[in-house]
Order: sequence, then structure tokens, then C-alpha cells
Amino acid sequence: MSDTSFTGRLRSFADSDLFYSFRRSKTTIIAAAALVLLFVTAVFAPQIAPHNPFDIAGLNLLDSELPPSWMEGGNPAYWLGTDTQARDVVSSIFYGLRISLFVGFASVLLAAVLGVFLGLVGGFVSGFVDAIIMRVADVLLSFPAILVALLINGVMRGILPANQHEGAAIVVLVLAIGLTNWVQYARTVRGSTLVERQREYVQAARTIGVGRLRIMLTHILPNVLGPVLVIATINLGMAVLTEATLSFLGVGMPPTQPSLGTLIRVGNEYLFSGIWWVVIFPSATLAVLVLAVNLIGDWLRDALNPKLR
Amino acid sequence: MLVFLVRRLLQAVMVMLAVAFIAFLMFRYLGDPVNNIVSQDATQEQREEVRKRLRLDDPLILQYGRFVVNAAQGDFGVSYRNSRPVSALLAERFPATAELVLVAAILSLALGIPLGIYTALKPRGVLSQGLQILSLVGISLPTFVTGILLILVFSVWLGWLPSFGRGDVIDIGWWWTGFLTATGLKALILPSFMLCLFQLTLIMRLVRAEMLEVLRADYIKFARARGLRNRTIHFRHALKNTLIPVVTIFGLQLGGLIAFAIITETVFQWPGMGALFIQAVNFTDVPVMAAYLVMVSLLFVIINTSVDLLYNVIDPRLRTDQTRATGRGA
Amino acid sequence: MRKFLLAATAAALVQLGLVGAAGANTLRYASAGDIYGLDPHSMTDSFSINFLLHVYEPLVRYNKELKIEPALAVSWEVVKPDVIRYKLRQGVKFHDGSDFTADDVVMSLMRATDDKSPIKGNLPALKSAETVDDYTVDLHLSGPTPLLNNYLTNIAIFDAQWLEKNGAVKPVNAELGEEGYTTTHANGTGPFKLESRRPDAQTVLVANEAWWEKPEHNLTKVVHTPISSDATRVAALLSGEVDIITPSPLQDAKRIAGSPGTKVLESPGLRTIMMNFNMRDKLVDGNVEGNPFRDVRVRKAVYQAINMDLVRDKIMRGKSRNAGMQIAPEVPGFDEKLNRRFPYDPAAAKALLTEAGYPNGFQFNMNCPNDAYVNDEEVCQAMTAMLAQVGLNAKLVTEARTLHFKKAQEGQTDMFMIGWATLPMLDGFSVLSAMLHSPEDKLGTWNPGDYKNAKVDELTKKIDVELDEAKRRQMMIEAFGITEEEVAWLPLHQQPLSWAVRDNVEVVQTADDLLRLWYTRIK
Amino acid sequence: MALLEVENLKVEFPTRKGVLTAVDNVSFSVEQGEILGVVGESGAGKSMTGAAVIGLLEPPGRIGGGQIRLDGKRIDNLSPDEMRKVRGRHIGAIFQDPLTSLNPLFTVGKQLIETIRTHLPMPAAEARKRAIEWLAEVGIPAPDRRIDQYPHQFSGGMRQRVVIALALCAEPRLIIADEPTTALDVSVQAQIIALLKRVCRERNAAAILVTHDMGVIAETADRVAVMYAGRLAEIGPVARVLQKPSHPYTAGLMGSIPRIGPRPDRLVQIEGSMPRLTDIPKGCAFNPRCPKAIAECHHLRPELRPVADGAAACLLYEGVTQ
Repeated sequence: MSDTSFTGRLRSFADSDLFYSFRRSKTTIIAAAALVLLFVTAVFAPQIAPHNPFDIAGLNLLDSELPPSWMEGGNPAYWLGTDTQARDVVSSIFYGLRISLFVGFASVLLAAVLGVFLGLVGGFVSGFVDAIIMRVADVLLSFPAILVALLINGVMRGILPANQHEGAAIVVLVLAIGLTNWVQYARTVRGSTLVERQREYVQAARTIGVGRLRIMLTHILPNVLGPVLVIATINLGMAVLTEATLSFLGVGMPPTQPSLGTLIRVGNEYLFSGIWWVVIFPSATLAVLVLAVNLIGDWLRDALNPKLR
Repeated sequence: MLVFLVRRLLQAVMVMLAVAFIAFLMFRYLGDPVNNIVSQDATQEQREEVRKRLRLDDPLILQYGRFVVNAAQGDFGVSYRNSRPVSALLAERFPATAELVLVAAILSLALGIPLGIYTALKPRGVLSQGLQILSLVGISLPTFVTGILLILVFSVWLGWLPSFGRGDVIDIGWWWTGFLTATGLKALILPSFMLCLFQLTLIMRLVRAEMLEVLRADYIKFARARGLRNRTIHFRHALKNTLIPVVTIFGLQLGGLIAFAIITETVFQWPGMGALFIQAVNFTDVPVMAAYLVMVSLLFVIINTSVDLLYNVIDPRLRTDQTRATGRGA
Repeated sequence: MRKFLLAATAAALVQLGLVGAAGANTLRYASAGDIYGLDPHSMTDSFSINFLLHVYEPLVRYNKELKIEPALAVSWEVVKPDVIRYKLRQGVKFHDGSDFTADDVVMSLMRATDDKSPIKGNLPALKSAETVDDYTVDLHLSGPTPLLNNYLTNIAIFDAQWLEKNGAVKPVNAELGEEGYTTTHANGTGPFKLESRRPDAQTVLVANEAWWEKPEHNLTKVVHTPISSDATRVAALLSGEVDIITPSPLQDAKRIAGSPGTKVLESPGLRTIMMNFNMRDKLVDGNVEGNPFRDVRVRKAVYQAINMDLVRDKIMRGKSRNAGMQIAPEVPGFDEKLNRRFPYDPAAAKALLTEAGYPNGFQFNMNCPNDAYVNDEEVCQAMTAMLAQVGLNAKLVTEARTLHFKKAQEGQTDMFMIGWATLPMLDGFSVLSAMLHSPEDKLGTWNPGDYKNAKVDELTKKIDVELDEAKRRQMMIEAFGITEEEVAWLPLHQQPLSWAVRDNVEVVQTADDLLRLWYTRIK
Repeated sequence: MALLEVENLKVEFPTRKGVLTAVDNVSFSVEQGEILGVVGESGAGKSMTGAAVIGLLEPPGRIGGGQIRLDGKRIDNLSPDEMRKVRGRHIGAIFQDPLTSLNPLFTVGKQLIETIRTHLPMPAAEARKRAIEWLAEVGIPAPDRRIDQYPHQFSGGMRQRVVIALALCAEPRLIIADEPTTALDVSVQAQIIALLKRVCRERNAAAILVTHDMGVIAETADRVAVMYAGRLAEIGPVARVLQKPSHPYTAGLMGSIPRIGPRPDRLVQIEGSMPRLTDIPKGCAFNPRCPKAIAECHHLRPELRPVADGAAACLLYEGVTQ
């Protein structure tokens, strides 16, 4: 009888195949470490960041555009230098990461859940329902996230009283990115569901009276998780960047609270002008984030894939 | 097959109507076009006049109805910004985007599939691990940063490639093509590579995942048992089976390319529909935006339908079984 | 190391012929946006109109010092307070060879001020025009119009026969879905002729050998391409694909100056950036009763809380010029004494706030564009930080200009940023009539904050019809004095013009940020 | 000299919990034209033995010891390419599920012609003629029309016939059939078995028939080898082994087959189940379940001894008294 206490469960996890394949591949360990590090810095940003870039009263324009501390003209208080608004680059990355991680993961989750469910329903219950879902997908597919965001933003601003706009900004971002990205998941899952639906094990399950919903979730879903994971991990990077473009349109976070994406978008204007650190470090952070997520996605997909075990 | 096409056509019309309706709903939140038409020091009375002449104050439904009726006759109205009929603008711009997206798509397949196969056949190889990480870096850097870096290296430092524009184009009747001139081709290299980067990574990873799975299939084991050469097994038997799901994803991602073209065209000043759309958003040029969205939605329906048809061509199981073909294609 | 690398590429480029002499004297010019079309009467965008004034010509034009000088008209005299007689230049030919006569002027003026013409507002006072003889025209006005010539500098003169032949007598009105012959064809008298045009891709002009004036320029061909992305535009210059770019991003100035073969031209421009105060009864996004901005002490506190020297040195890299007035020195109505700003003094600002009853400040909305003016978003962010230091909590929103100006126009902001260059009339009256006069049919269109001062309204109406230039300027200075005392607006600075050229290009940079190629030479 | 000689074959699987031995020094040989049946519960190592002979062990499985000789030449230590030439040309294979053994996207003819031309250089036209002959040979009606059809257009039985054609078209002299009839219904099974016997007899080809179905073995095989937990329990002529099994495990197996006949006696059931590879008992692997187990069986591992006209690995035959 498996020991269901926490330590027991932990021990049984420790010697399971999953953990074994994790231990063996070096890249996955590094990726996991990087991801944990990024999460920790994001969650504990206020505690560990040397400065608070969002406290605009504390900014002193005199020390803007300082190079990283190890270069001449650098100030040791600002390890990686400061940006045009005299915000410490390191702290801005920590705070920016917080927003980008939340928006990124929340929107990918929303898109994945919505997409997978509609894909399953579409593929499983083909015919009329399937046609509607696919056509709604086509409609949504043609709208770039930018336009959907403006619509949701407009509606949200219309409903909520002025003082709640701050909080609403994040919700608008997640909804906008999520609602425009679910289509990829839906179509992929639909494709696989059409194939799986023919398989004997599904017909067998139906003959013994298993509910359609349970069949979809417990039988078909594990088999279609592979491509979904690939898309989800790749889309995370895209979601963070889309958030930056939306902020540019005034829909996202206010400029005084830049996300990681916004730091890159603003910094990009200065790529040529010599203050490269304003864009290179945030971009590097994003690159590490996306890399880590995708490598872990790969490992998870191979480890969980029922066929590969 | 005909029934399938007719049904898809009907659905396409519905999709376009829905897209146009949502587009009109949305334009109210994009800012007021009048601000851009009249000069900054125009009087309130002048603004009212423009609003009246553009019939902006009509109820939404009326504006939408008028748009649909005109669109049916191919008249998408005139752009507020450069006072030219939208249909002419789109006809001029479509070839630029089409050629860019086409080359990017081909590039992503030409690079994506072989790389996907290589990383699948030698999963543990150092090179394939490296390739995988490299491909990931390609999509984790924001596109506008990669674009600028490409320009910095290939135009400014090396001076090999132009940093902007589409080079010389030749008018072959109804289409402006950049394929037939040296400068046109040179101008195409950087933007198409930047555009294909995202698609390339996705195809590579999907081909790898599918190939790994196919290599475990019984018919592959049987093929090896028959002593067939590795090359035949990998590139004939395994590859064809791998490509079926990749076709779906590719068809789907083709749509993504069109949306992505917007950023690429702005960075490389590529005179395509994407750049036109961004100008329209900045200028709240309602006719251009509405026409662009309707056309893009038509494009998506066409792409999705052709992908489903392509499914039948590649997968003989469907082709020979007519009834299931229409079922599957719904 | 980078310096060496760039030098090497420049040398390499020459051998590659990428940079090589493309034709005798071809100038490749890249700007941020493309011209909207080829008909100068069908649009109000000042960049497009100026570009087209290389192909078409007005009766009078601005010279290098932005003073009015004769163009197609050689002289003018006041026959009656509301009738001005213009003597036209003789022997001038249009590009298609037909002669320039008085009929062309009358039809062009009537076309520009036609009821359906979008630029009707640029020539408000004209009632009708009448030919006296082949080379003399009388303009009948609705009243004395001291700024008539300023307006005429922007009205292009078409060839009457050419218009009739191509059915383009009526102006083209984009909003009504018309596309006229003049949108895609051009026939002017100007120094350059249109050779070819692919919208948003390339427009090519060639020198007009038969131009009536001896050309100061030595160009044979001009190739204009729009490049909207700043970084790409700079790259195009550095890689030698273009000879001149306007505007050139401020932050890249050091880099361009440092690269071999390129240099930067910078000077403060006419466009004055300023902030509007919402003086209506309630704040849009405030947390206090009523509207503190109605109290001049609060407005003065905001004024003195902002350190414009720091903004100039840090954000604008020392290139902007701080402004006390809402107009630049080149604009009539400017007065040196009035241009001195209230001193930056956070302590005084806090004292004023306490005196006005808001010891720990209050919350309000501040709306700025992020793609309209030089470093607009960065300036607003810096101001938000400075205001926070005196307890004023500005909730900053930055967005694209169409969204920003829509909100500003509809009074949905407490403070909003706007830039004003008084073009095309180039006169203080433009600010007084649009921004300081209380909203009243044609006046006060950019006064959503509802600032109202009877004396200023009275003075503005008098200035509109005062023909005596000295008296007109005195009244303008008096009006501006009042509005400054009352801190009706918060002027910030004149933003810098920044163009970048290859070393072999000599160009005249004028404060209105408009490139006049007939003064440009290639060494 | 026998066509195929397998000596002390050992197949190992290195896993993180130590090296597992799936086939533990098995020896047997197959003469020309002879059909050797290999039976045993699933997981006894039957398929693993077949896979080892044809060199298709799934990694990380590997041959840990012993030799496999075909026509006297060792084939267990060949380079991958040399082994590839053996497969198909000298050793044919037939797998269990006809549904998945054929590539769905290629016509049956294309797969046949491809295999023929890989091993027997001939022009395409002639290869096609040969392929049609093979389809006829395995009993496919209207072969010249059906050659251009796709696998999904054939029934289960028909597809297994195509698989057999594919396995034989390069004229191998040894066939390894791994559960060829398991996926088919009974009526089709009989046809496939008859086809297999006829083909082997006509070509004097040897065959190893791996199955858990005693009925198939009784009808088809000349000799039968019984495997238990990766070891060879007994081997001998099929008639004798079925009637008078020497090894207690074989007896148990035979007892559990329902017989058509007058006496409705109870079926003999063997208690417990076959041990997993990770926990094979010391001594004779069958001892915990063996009714005749004696003390020594728990720690002495029996050698394969000639018994009657075959051989068996059981302490009963090593003169060890009760």
C-alpha cells in the first residue's frame, strides 16, 4: 500500500521513472534551476531588489543612463547600470519579471485550457458543434492580439469606475493574449482527437458506458498532451512580448511600472546609441526564461508521453 | 468534395461578416479618425462637418450595413489617410506580403524539416542539443530586437544586404514581383529569415517529436526486419508519416506568419499589408482596417480549407474513403 | 574597436559599389513617414504639403530665415483693407509646358477654399479672387487679414487647363471616397518634377531644368523613401543606402557623429511642448473634492515642481531649449522678458500647495502620447517622478497619439501634453486663437481645460484684424503676459530638430523642421 | 550441420536497478525445413529470443553472451550494416499485428518491390512481376489489381498474407514468426498456419514459430521448446512433448488446455504466476510453483539434460533422488 503521507509520496516520487529521467539529463536540471531562480527573484522582488524602481518619487534623474558598475563611469550602487529614467536595471528586471511571468503564465494557461477543451469537444463531437468552434477560431485568428486587447480594454474601462483601472490592466492583458492564442491549441488537439476517437480503446470505453466527458479527459487528453506542451512552451515567450506591444498601445501596465517586455521594447530604441545594457540584460533574462521553460517542456513531454515510457 | 467546398465557402462568408462586425465594434475604441483628417487647429465646426460627411455619427449597424453592401461589390471605400481606394491599396500591398510570407514559409520548411529529422535521428548528439537550444534562442529574443541585430550586422557592419525596402520590383500585369530583380532578392533575405525564425523553431520541434514517435511504429520495425537501408526507412517510410501532423501545424502557423509579418514589415519598411495595417491603426483609418481584417479572415479560411484538403491528398486512408473525407474535413 | 570596424566597412562599401555614385547628383532622402498623396489641397499634413511644395509653388514662400519672400507673385499691395492686389511673375512655365497666368491663381485659390476642400481652414479669410489682367490678381477678403501671406505660403498653385482637362477642378476629398486624378499625378511650376511614385515605398523627383529661378541646389534626382522604424532609418544612413534622414533619433546622435562619413544637424525647433490644465469643475481621476487646478497657486506649484534644466540636460541630452512662453523666439508675438520661467523650487511649490489647502498634494490623471513628440513618454515619466517629490500623485497614462488626442479633445484628462508649432501661419495668434481664447465656434478649439479670461478673449479678437504690425505684436505680448501670470498652460521646452546627413551633403536646417531641397547641395 | 545454431544465448537489459537477464543461456538448433515452436507464458523471453536471432533487440537490450550461428557463420557479432544484409535476405520476420505492420501510406506493391530490389538486383518491371507472383503465392485474389491498393483496403487476414509475402519475397532461408496468428480470428488463423507450413516445406525453409497458443504449435511445429522466466525448460518432438511432457511445468501447461473428449475432468491449474525478471528465485526458476519440487530445487539450478527423445532442465533427471 503506497505510503500516502507527504514524505512517503516524496520518496515514491524520488525513485519514480520521472525523477530518474530528470536526474540524468543535465540540461533539464540547469533549466529547472534557472526557472526556480527566476520565480524566486520575481516573488521576492521587493525584498531582494537593491532599489524600488516603481517608487517614482525616489528616482533622481541625475544618475540616469549610468553604465554597469564594472565599467568606467559605473556606480557600484547600480550593478548593471540605470536606464533613461534612472531606474536601476537589475531591480527593474526583478519587478518587470513579476508582471511578465504572471501575465505570461496566466495567459498561456487560459489559452491552453480553453483551446484544449474546445479542441477536444470539436474533435470528439464532430459535425455542427465542431464547425462552429472552428469557424469561431477562424474569426479570432484573423484579429491580432493588439486589436482584441483594445476592444477588451475599451469595454473594461467602460464598465469599471476610473480608480480601478490599475488592477484591471493585468486582467485585460491576460484576457487579450489568452483569447487570441487558444486557437492553436484547439486545432492541434482537434486533429489528434479525430485520430484517437477511431482507436479501439475509446470505443471500448464507450461500450462500458463511460461518460463522454470522462473519456475525453482521461483517455484522449494524455495522448494529445505532447504537441500541446510544445506549443505552450513556445507561446510563453510570445505572450510576454505581446504584453509589451500592448503596453505600448497604452493598454497594458502604466509606463511607470514597466514589465520585462516593456523594458525590452523601450530599451530597443537605445540599441544603437551605446547604452546597450538597457536592452541586452532584460532580453537576456527573457531568453533564459523562455529557454528554461522550453527545455523543461521537452523533458516533461518525453517523460510523460505514454508511448515513450 | 464539391459539397465540402460549398459548405466551407458559406462558412467563409459567415466568418467574414462576423469579423467585419467585430471590427466595426472595435473601431470606436481606437481613437477618433477626425483628429487625423483635420489639422490640429481645425475648429469644432470643421470637425463636426467632417464627422457628418463621413457619416461617423450614424448608428453602428448602419455603418456596418453600408460597409457590407459596398464590400460585396468589391468597394472597400477610400482610405482616410491617402485618399485612395482601399481595394487599390490592398492590391498594391498584397504581393509584397504574399512574397515575404511565401519565402518565409518555404524557408521554415526547408530548414525546419531537415533539422527536425536530424535532431530526431541523433537525439543525444551534441550538435542536435546545440541546434535545439539555438532554435529556442531564436524565438526567445523579441522579434524587433532580432530584426535590428540582423540589420546591424548584415547592413551596417558587413554592408552585404539592404537594411530596408523591397528593392526594385517589376510589374507583371496584376502583380508586383520582387523575385525577378537582384536588388529585390537581396532585400528579401533578411526580412524573410526574421519572419521564418518563429515558424522554423516550431516545425523543427514538431517534426522531431513526431519522428521520434513514428520511429517506434511496428511498420518501421518490420521495415528494418526486411533489411531495408536506413536511408529508405528514415526518409521514405518514417518521413511521410511524420509530415501529416506537421502539415496541420504548418497550415495553422501560416496564419501566424501573416500576423507576425506586421512586426517584420515595420522593422524592414517592407511595403506590405502589415505595414499598411499598422499605419491604419495609428491613423484610425477605418476603411483600411476593416478591409484588412476581412481579407485576412478570408485568407485564414482558405488556408485552413487547403490544409484539410491537403490532408486528403497525403493520407490515402482518407482519399479512398469518400464518406469519411467529408466527415473529417468539416 | 568599434570605430575601427566601422571605418573598415565604410571602405568596403565603396568597393562594393553599394554606396557608389548612383547617377550624377542623386540625393537619397529617408523620412519617418510617407506623403499622403500628390494633391497638396487634399490633406492638412504639413510634412506632405512641404514635400509637394518642391513640385508645386505658392504665391509667396518662407526663405532660409523663415521670412516671407516673393515666389510666383513678385509684389503685393493693399488696395483696400479687405482687397489685396498681387503682381505675378512672368515667363513661368508648368512642367507640361503650359504658361503660368492669373487664371491659374484664381482657380487654385477657389479650389483650395472650396466648401468641400479639407484645407479650407488654412485660408479662412479669402472670399473670392478676381483676375485684373494676365499677370495681376485681386484677393477679396472677409476683413483685414494681417496673416494673409502667412496662409498663402501653404496654398499650391495648379495649372487651370490641366485641372479642367483631367476633371480635377473640384478638390479631392478622401473622406467622401473620391480618388482624383491629382492624387496620383502632378503638374506644378516647382524646382522638381515628379518622375515616379509607389506609395509607402518610393517617390522619385527629377530637377526641373526650366525652373524660373536660378537653382542654388545642384541635385539632378531626389529619391524619397519612408522608413518608420528609427533604428532601421539610422542603419540605412550608416550603411550608405541613404544620404539624409529626418528626423534622426536624439539618443543616436553621438553614434552617428562618431561614425565616419556621417554628421548630425541639431537645433531647437518651432514646436513648443506644453501641458494643459483641466480647469473644469471636477477632476477626471482625482481623490479630492472639486478641482484644485482651478486655483492658480496649485498650477504655479506644479510649474515650480518641475526641474526643466534636468529634463533638458538628461532626457533631451542638452539639445532642447526651455520655454517660458508657448511660442518659439522666431514666432511674432515672442518677448524675451516673458520667456523667463518661474524658478524650479520644490519648497516653494510645497508651500503654495499647503497655502492652497492641499498640504500633502492630491491625485490626478496625466495623459501623454508615446509616438508624437521627441522623448514624449520619457519627459512625462520624469515629470511624474518630480511631482511625486512634492506630494502630487500624477497617474500617468501614455498611449498612441490617436488615442491620446481623442481623450484630450473630449476633456477626459486632468493634464495632457501637446506640441504646437503655430504652422502654417507662423504667428502668435495661432496659440491665442486655438488655446487661450475661451471655446467659441472657430476659437478655443484646443482649450478643453475651459481657461477663460475676458481681457484675453477681447485682445485675441482685436489682434485678428489689426493691420498695424507693431500694435498687433504689442497686444499679443500683453495677452501672453496675462496668461503667463495666471499659469493658463505649463510651457516646457522647444523640442530639438535632429537631422542626420552624409558628410558630402550641405543642407539648410530651418526651425520649422521642413527640408527645402532647393537650397541643398552635394559636394 | 543445422541451419541455425543458438548456443548459451544471454540477452540482458541494463536498468537503473541492475542488469536484468531476459534470456538466460538458452541453446537450441533448427534444421533446414524444420519448424521449431517456442511456447511459454508472456514475458518468458520467447519474443526476445526471436529478436536476438534477427538482431532487432530494442535498445538498451543487448546480447550478453553466447553465440548465434547461421549456416555455421556467427551472426551475433556482425556490424550493423552486415547484419542489415542478413535481415530479409537470409532471415525473414513476421510480426503479430497485421494492422500496424504495413506502412499505411505506401501501396502493398511498392513495399514488396522495394524489399525485393533491396536484396535481389533486378529491373523494376521484373520486380513487379515477382511481387504479383508472391501475392498470388500467399493467396491474395486478383493480385495484379490489388498490388496498387493500400494496406487499409485489405482485411486483417489478407494483410497478414501480405506480411508473409513481404517476409519471404527476398527468399530468406529462416523465418521468425512472432505470434503471427494472435491478432487474427480463429478461421483466418487456420488459413495462415496452413500457408506458413506450405511455404516452408516448398522452400525447405526453417521457421521459428513463437506463440502462447498450444493449438497452433500442435498443428504446425515439428519440435517445440518450452520457455519459463527466460530459461529453456524443455525441448523435444511436438507429439511426444504434448502427450508425455518431461518437465513438470510443461505438464502443467498441457493440463490447462481444455480437450474435446469424453472425460469432463477438472482443468489442472498451476498456482501463482511466473516471477518477474527482477525477482527470479534461486535454483530452478519454477520451484515455487512446481508440485514435484524437492529441497535441492530451491538452490540448485538444473542443467538441460537429454531426456527421452528431447531434453529438459529439471533435477528429476539429474539422478537426484527424492
